[in-house]
Amino acid sequence: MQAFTVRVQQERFDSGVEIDRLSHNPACGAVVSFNGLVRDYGDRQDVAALQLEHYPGMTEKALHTIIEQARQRWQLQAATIIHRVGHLPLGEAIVLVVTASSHRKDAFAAAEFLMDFLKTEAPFWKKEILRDGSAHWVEAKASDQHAIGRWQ
Amino acid sequence: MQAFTVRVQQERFDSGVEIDRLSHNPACGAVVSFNGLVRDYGDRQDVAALQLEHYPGMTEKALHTIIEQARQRWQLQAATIIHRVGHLPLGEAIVLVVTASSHRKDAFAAAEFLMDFLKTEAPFWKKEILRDGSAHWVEAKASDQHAIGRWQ
Amino acid sequence: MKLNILYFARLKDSFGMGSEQLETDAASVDELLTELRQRGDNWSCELAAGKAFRVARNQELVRLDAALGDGDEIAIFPPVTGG
Amino acid sequence: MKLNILYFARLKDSFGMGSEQLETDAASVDELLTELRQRGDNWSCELAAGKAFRVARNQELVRLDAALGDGDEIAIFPPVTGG
Repeated sequence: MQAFTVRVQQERFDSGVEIDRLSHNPACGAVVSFNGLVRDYGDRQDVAALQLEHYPGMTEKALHTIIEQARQRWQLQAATIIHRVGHLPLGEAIVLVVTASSHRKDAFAAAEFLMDFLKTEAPFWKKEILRDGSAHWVEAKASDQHAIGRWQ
Repeated sequence: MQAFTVRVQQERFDSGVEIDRLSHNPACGAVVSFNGLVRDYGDRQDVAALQLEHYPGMTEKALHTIIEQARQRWQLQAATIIHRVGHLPLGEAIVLVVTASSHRKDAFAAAEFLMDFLKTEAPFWKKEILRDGSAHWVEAKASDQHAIGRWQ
Repeated sequence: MKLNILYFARLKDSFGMGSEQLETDAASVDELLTELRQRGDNWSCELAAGKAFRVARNQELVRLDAALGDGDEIAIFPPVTGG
Repeated sequence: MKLNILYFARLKDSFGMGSEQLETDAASVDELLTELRQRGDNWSCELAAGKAFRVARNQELVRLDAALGDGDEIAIFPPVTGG
């Protein structure tokens, strides 16, 4: 089994399968997952779907770098990051982060760290597609920039 | 759908199904899960299984109380706690906590809070069964008691 | 006054029982513990003042000065270790 | 010196192109930006000094004083919004 995995894909993923995959290591007592979903409010109230663009090549590199940073801070047996791209209707999952550790505090902290850094350092861009068919690029949020402050 | 659910059971659970169940609310952008598994080291190095005992009635009450405490602190759309009892071999899942919120920080904090309080306030007791067939009750860890300190 | 007393985990094993009905005049958890300790052996040892155990009255954790009432369900158990 | 330049998201839409090959003497990211701004219109507007955008050289984020080399892949894009 590949302990540290990064995938960028159009297809849906199965959170349960990914969690189970990291649960087979008998040294791991704690597995934490984060699912990010397309919500009905972002900048606007009438979002029907997202269009996700990324920078192929740099994306995978950035996600592996983020995982390396997490491994330097916490005891981490395994981690998976899956990020979808393309057209994602309301309610669909966008991103999955799974971390496995012997210690629940490490698994929690690493998962939150990976999400915070992914949101500010991985080259993905969301375009919101509204019910009337119009679309606009989502602006970066100051709160995401602030979120990484506490890890420094 | 029951937004806040507590279950105590002998049977295995399916993390993916439970996560998906909390992912249908279009207001929830963030779903966090914690899986706790039987590890090959607790107090001892040669654990083959756990025997989980609980206090029927009080357990469900305590878990609902813990969820109520979390809802008073964070914006939480839904939460599920499933805790298994009985004989659990090495590698099997013991506990699942799932939280759903509009905000990832809230989903993460609530999941960690639920686990910290579950570990110190819900009436479950673990007996470790070793490979040679002998068994002993697990002692409470000071680190679990300390873990709830930061929420106060 | 009649109490329904429950023991769990290590205490259940040590006392050789999971529950008992007790006719008592103990007005508080503290007084009940004093009475139980007088049974000697494992009882005085497991319930010694310095020992780590918890008491729930009608399924809620209480302090040792909590009052007791007729028909109360009192549970005595070691610190919990779930999750 | 030849650079391979990539644009993403809002910048790709605004410039009407996702990539270009550029023959330039710009020695740093800063000098490259100055050159691009001279195209006027959307270029001067989107890449104005106060505007929020990021630059990656060979797929790693760099500061504006980063040096450029022949064959570098330079990407210019808005702050990221994934996850």
